[in-house]
Amino acid sequence: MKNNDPSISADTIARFYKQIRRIRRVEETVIDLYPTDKIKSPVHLSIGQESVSVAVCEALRPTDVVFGTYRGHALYLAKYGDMKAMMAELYGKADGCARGKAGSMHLVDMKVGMMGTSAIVATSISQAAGYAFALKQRKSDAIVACFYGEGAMDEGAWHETMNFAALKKLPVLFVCENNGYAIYSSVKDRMSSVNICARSESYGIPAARIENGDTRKLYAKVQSDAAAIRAGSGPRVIEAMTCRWRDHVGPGEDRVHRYRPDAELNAWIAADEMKKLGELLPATKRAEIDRDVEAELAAAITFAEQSPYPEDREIYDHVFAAE
Amino acid sequence: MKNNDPSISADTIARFYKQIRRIRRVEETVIDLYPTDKIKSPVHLSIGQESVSVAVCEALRPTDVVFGTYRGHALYLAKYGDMKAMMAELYGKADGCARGKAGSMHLVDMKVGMMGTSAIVATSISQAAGYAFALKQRKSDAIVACFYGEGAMDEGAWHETMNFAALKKLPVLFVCENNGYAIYSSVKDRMSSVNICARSESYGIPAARIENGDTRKLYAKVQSDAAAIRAGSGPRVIEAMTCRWRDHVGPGEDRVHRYRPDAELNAWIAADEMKKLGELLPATKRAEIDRDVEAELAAAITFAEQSPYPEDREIYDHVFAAE
Amino acid sequence: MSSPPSDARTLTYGQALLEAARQEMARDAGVFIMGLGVDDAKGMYGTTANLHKEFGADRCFDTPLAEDAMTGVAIGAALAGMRPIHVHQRMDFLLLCMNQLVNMAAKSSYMFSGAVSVPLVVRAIIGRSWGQGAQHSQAFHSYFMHVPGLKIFAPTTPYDAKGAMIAAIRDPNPVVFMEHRMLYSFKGIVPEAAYEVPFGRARLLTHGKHVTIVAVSYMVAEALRAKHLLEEVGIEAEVIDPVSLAPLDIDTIVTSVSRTGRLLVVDTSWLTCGFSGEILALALERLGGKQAFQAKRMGYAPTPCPTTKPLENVFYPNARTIALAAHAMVKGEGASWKIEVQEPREIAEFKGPF
Amino acid sequence: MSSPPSDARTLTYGQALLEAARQEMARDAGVFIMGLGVDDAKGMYGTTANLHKEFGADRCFDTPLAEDAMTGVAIGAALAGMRPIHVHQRMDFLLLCMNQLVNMAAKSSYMFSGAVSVPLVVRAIIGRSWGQGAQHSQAFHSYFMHVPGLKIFAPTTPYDAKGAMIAAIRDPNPVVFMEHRMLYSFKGIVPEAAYEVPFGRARLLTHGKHVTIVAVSYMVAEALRAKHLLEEVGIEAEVIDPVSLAPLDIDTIVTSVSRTGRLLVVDTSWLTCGFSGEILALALERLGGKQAFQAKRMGYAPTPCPTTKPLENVFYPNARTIALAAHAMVKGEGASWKIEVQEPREIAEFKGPF
Ligand SMILES: Cc1ncc(C[n+]2csc(CCOP(=O)(O)OP(=O)(O)O)c2C)c(N)n1
Ligand SMILES: Cc1ncc(C[n+]2csc(CCOP(=O)(O)OP(=O)(O)O)c2C)c(N)n1
Ligand SMILES: [Mg+2]
Ligand SMILES: [Mg+2]
Repeated sequence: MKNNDPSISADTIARFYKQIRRIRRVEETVIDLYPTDKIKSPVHLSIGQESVSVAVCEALRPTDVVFGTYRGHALYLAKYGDMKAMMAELYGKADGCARGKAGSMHLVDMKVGMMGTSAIVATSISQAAGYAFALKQRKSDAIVACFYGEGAMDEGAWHETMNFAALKKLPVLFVCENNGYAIYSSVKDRMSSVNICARSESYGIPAARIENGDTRKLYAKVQSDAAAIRAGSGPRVIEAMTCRWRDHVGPGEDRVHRYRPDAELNAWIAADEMKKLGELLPATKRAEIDRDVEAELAAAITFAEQSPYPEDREIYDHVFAAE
Repeated sequence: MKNNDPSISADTIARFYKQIRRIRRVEETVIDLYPTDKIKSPVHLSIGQESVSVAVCEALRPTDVVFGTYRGHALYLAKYGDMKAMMAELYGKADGCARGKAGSMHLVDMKVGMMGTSAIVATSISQAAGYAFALKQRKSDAIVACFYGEGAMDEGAWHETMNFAALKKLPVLFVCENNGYAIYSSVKDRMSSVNICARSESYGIPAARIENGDTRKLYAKVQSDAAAIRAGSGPRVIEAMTCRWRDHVGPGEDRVHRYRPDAELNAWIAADEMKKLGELLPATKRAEIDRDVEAELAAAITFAEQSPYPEDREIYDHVFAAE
Repeated sequence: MSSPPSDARTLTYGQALLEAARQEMARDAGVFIMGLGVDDAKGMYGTTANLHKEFGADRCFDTPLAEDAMTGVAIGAALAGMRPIHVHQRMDFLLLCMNQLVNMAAKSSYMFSGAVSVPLVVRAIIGRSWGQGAQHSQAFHSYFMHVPGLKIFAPTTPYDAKGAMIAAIRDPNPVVFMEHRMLYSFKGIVPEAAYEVPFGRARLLTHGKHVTIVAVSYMVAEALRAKHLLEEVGIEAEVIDPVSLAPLDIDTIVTSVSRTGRLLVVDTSWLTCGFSGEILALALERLGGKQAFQAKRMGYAPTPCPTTKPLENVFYPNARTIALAAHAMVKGEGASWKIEVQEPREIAEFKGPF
Repeated sequence: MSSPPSDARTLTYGQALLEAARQEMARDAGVFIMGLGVDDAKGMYGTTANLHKEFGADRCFDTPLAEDAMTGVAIGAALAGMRPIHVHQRMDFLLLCMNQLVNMAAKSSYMFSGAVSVPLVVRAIIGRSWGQGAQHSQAFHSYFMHVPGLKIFAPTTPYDAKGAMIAAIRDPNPVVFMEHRMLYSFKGIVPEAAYEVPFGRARLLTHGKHVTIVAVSYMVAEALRAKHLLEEVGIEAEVIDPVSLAPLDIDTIVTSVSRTGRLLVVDTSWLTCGFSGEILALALERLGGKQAFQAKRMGYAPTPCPTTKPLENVFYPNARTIALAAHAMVKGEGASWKIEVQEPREIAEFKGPF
C-alpha cells in the first residue's frame, strides 16, 4: 500500500500509526487486566475507533481544546494526555489524572487541553460551545473540537447547541463519531432519517461525512475546517464513520450480543486503519514504534501498580473549588 | 372582496368569520375588564393570531384532539370550548373549566378535545406526540394537532419530538404559529437560520409555510394534511405566519415596547383576517353573527360574574386522581 | 395484603419485576414499556426480557436517547388513557426530564381539576455496583417527594417488587418506581397470581426495643445485616422498610420510635433536604415536646460519588457503619466496638453487566 | 461585614442587583450576563437594564429558548475561566437544566479533583405575584441543597442582594442565586462601593425569647410582619434570615432555638424533603437528647399552586398564619387569637410586569 496523499508526510503517517497503536495497545492491555479486578471502573473501549481521535488531534494545535465522552481513552491519548496518569486513574490510584475520583469515564488532562469527560450522553456538547464562546470573546486563535457519538444527536441538547453555536459563529468543530449504534440500538431505529450531515446543515453549519475511518482524509478535512474556523467561519460538523469492535461497555467481545451482522464488523476489522498505516511505514520504523509503545505501556502499568490508593480523608477534597 | 376558492362554501366563510369574531371579542372584553382586577390571571392575548386556530380547527373533526400553549384563548374557542367556562376560569370562579385552578394559561375542555395547556414553552409538543402514539396504537382515525410558537423550536424538546414522531409515523399535525417573536426577542436573534420548514423537513417531515395568516389557504392545507395523516402518512408541519397585535402578556399595547418596526404591525393590522372574511359576507349575515357573538359574550360574562369562588377546602382536591 | 402468603415459589427481584410487567401487559392492552434498551438481549437486567417478542414491538420498544421528549410522549399516551412504563437505566438520567415529571405529570390532574389523569410508571434504577462514579450512582427520590402529585415506590424484596409494580401500573397517577442495581439478584418468595402491595404502608421487618432503623431500598439489606451484628452485643433493632415513600407511612415509624426512643435513618442518597431529614422532621413534629428521642441519619457522604473503590467504601453506609451508629446511639458515643464485616456478596462478586 | 454601614443611600432590591452586576462587569471583563430577555426594554425587572448598552452585546445578551444547552454554554465558558451569570425569569424553568446543574456543574470540581472549577451564577426568580399558577411560582432551593457542590444564596434585603451577588460572582463555584418577584420593590440602605456578603452567615434580625422563626426569601418579610403582630400579645420572636442556604449557618439557628425552645421554619416551597424539614432535622441532631424543643414548619400547601386568588391565599403562608402558628406554639393549640391582617402592599397593588 502507498501513501497517495502527497500533502501528508512520512513523519505524519508515522505519528498517526504510533498514536493509534498506543491507544490500541493500552486498551488491549485493559482487556487483559480486567479479569483481575484491578480496574474497578466500567470501561468503554474505543478499539476500532482510534483513527478518528488521532486524525482530529493531529490536525489540531496543542493549544486547542477537546471535549469528548465516557468513551474517552482514544481521545485522551490522541491529545497526548499522560498515559501513566490515565492508567493510574483506571486503577483508582492517587496518581491518576483525577486521583482516582474519575475513573475511565471522566478522564481529564488540562495540561494538554483534554477537558474532563461526562458519562451522561450529549452533556459536553453545549459546554464545548460555551468554551468556544469564551475563546471567541477573548479573541483567542484556539478552537474547540467536540466529539460525540451519533446517539448524542437524539438529545435535545444537541439541537439547542447547534443552533446557538451557529447563531454566534463559535469557533468549534463538532465531530460526530458515527459507529452506527448506541449500545445495541441501531441508528436506524432511533433517527427518523439517518441524515446526520443534512440535519447539521439545517442550522446553517457546513457538514461533511468521512467514510471508513480514513485517517488521512479525516486529517486533511480537519486541517481545512480548523483553518476556516480559526478565520471566523463559525462551526463545522464532521461525520466520521467508524466502528466499535468490542462490546459497548466492559472488556468483552461484541459479537456475542448478536445485534448486528457479523459481516459488518468483519469488514471494518479487515479495513483496520492501524494495519493500513503500519503498512505504509518501513518495517524497521514500525518495529521501532512498536517497541517504544510497549515500553511506554509497561512503564504506565508499573506506575499504576505502584501508585498508592488515595487516603480515605481525600473523599472530602474538591467538593468545592478553593478561591 | 370575493371568495375565490370554490371549494370553500359561503357557510364555511361565515363560520370562519364567526369563530374569529368570537375570539376577538372575548379578548377585547378581557382588555376592558383587566383594569378592574376581576381577572387575576396573566393573559397572553391572541388578537391578530385568531385565524390560525380557527382555520386548523375548522378543518379538523370534533373527535380530533388539540394541544396548545399558554396563549390559548383562540385555540380553546376555535375548538368550541365552552366560552362560559373559560370566562369563569379567567375570573377564578368555581364554574371555570378547571374550577379556578388553571387560569388563562391552562385552559382545558376535554369534551371538545381541547387538551390543557402549559405555561412552560414547548412542553406540550412531546405530549401531543404521545397522545398521537396512543391513537395509532388503538387504530383510531382521530389525529392530533399540536400548536406551538416559533420560540418553542429553540427548545430541545422540539427536536426530540420531531425525530420520534417521524420515526414512528405518528398521526400528528404540528402547527408552528410563527409570529416572529418570543416575548420581545426576534426569531432572527434566536435561530441561526430562520428556516422553520427546512428544519422540520430534516427529520423527514413534509412542511409548508402559509403566509399572511390566510384562513382559507390554511384551512385547505390542513384539510389535505389531515387526510394524509389519517391515511397513515405520519406527521406534517405547517408554519403559519401570523402576528400578535398586543403585548406578549397582559392587556397592553405592544408598540410601547418599541422592539419591532411599527410598519410591520401596521401591515398585519391592515390585512386583518376578520375584516377580510367579514367583507365576504352579506352585511345582514355579518350583523346577525355579530349580534350572536355579543349575546354569547354577554352571557359568558354574566355567568362568570355570578359564579362563586371555589371554597377554601377545594385547594386540596385533585392533587391525585381518584381510582 | 401485608405479608407474603405461604407459597414456596422463589424468584429474584428482577424476575419479580418481569413477571409483574408480563401479567399486567396481558391483563390490559393499554400497558406498554418504553426505554433505551428495553428490547435488547440484556432486557434491562432481565426485567423486560423478551416482552417485545411476547407482546409485539409496539408494546415494548427502544427509544431514541431523548429523556425529556420520551417522558412527554409517555405522559401524552397516559393522558389518552394508556398505561406507559418508562424505564431509565440510571436514575441520574431523570435530571433530563424533571420538567416533564415535575412541571407536567405531577400537576396535570390538579391544574385541570381532575379533567385528566396521568397513569404513568417511571422506573428508575440506582446504578451502584462499583466504579460508577459521580453520574451513575445517584438517587433522587427526595426530589419527587418534594412536589405534590407524584407517588413513589422503592421496594426492597422480590415480593414487594412485584406487588408494588402491579399497584403502580394500576394507579391512575404518575408513580416513580425506584429500583437498585444491587437488589436484582436477591431472591424471595413471590406468589404467581397478580397482587398489589399498597401505597402508604411500611413494613416492620424486625422487632426490637433499643433502636428504630428506617432504611431505603438497598440500605434495607444493609440494615438487616447490621441488625444481626447488633444482636451479638445485645442490641435489638427494629428495622423498617417504608416501601412506599409517597404516600409515606409515618405512623409505623413514629410508633416504633416512641417505643425505642432512638431513630436512625439510612438513605441511599445525601442527607440535606433528603428522605432521612424528612423522617427526622416528621418524628420531631409528632413527638416533639411530648417525648425526647435521639435521632441520627446516614446516607451518602457529602460529596459526589468517587470512582475508586477505597473512597467508594467511605461514600456509602454499610452494615458495619450502620451497626456502629446504632451502637453509639444505644451505648453512648464513647463506647467502643470492634467489628469486621465482609463486603456484601452482590458487590464483591459483581462482574457486570453495568 | 454583617451589618450595613451608616450610608444613607437607599436602593430597591432590584436596583441593588443591577448595581452589583454593573460593578462586577466593570471590574472583571470575564463577567457576562445571558438569559431570555436580559437585554430587552424591561431588563429583567430592571435588574439588567441597559447593561448591554454599557458593556456591549456580547456581555449582556438574549439567548434562544434553550435552558439546558444555555446552562451548558455557561458552564463551558466558566470552565474556560469566564464568570457567566445566567438569568431565569422563573425558577420553574430550572427543571429544564437540572442535568447540567446537578450532574455537571455541581460535580466538575470533584470529578476532576480540582483540575477545573465552575464560577457560575444562576439567577432564579420565584414568580409569585398573583395568578401565576402551578408552573410559574415554584422554588427549588431544596433540590440544590440536596447535592454537594452547589452554593445557594437567597437574600431578602437590598443590602444582602448586592453583597451576595458580588460574593456569588467572585466565588469560584456554581452558585444558585434565588430571588423573589415580590422583593424587587423593597427598599433599603445600600453602600455604593462594592462589598461581599459572606456565604454561610445567617442574620439574626430581631431578638426575642419565646420563639425562633427561620424564614426564607420573601417569607422573611412576612415573618417580620408576624413578629409585630406577636408583639401586641406579648410574644417575642427571634427572626432569622439564613441568607445563604448552602453553606448554611445552622449554629445561629440552633443557638437561638436552645434559647427559645421553639422553632418555626417558614419556607417559600413545600415542606416534604425541603429546607424547613432540614432545619428541623439539624436542630434535632444537635439538641436531641439534650433539650426538648417544639418544632413546626410552614410552607406551600401540599398541592400545586392554584391560580385563583382565594385558593392562592390559602396556598401561601402569610404574616397572619405565621403569627397564629407561633402563637399556638407559645400559648398552646387551644389558645384563640383573632387577628385581621391586610394583604401586603406589594401583592395587593401588583399590576405587572409579570
Ligand atoms: C442521557 C443518557 N442517556 C442514556 C445513557 C445510557 N447510555 C450510555 S452510552 C449510550 C449510547 C450512546 O451512543 P453514542 O452516542 O452513539 O456513543 P457510543 O457509545 O456509540 O460511542 C447510552 C444510551 C446515558 N449515559 N446518558
Ligand atoms: C421553558 C420556558 N422558557 C421561557 C419561558 C418564558 N416565556 C414565556 S412565553 C415566551 C415566548 C415564547 O415564544 P413563542 O414560542 O414564539 O410563543 P408566542 O409567545 O410568540 O406565542 C417565553 C420565553 C417559558 N414560559 N418557558
Ligand atoms: Mg454510537
Ligand atoms: Mg412567537
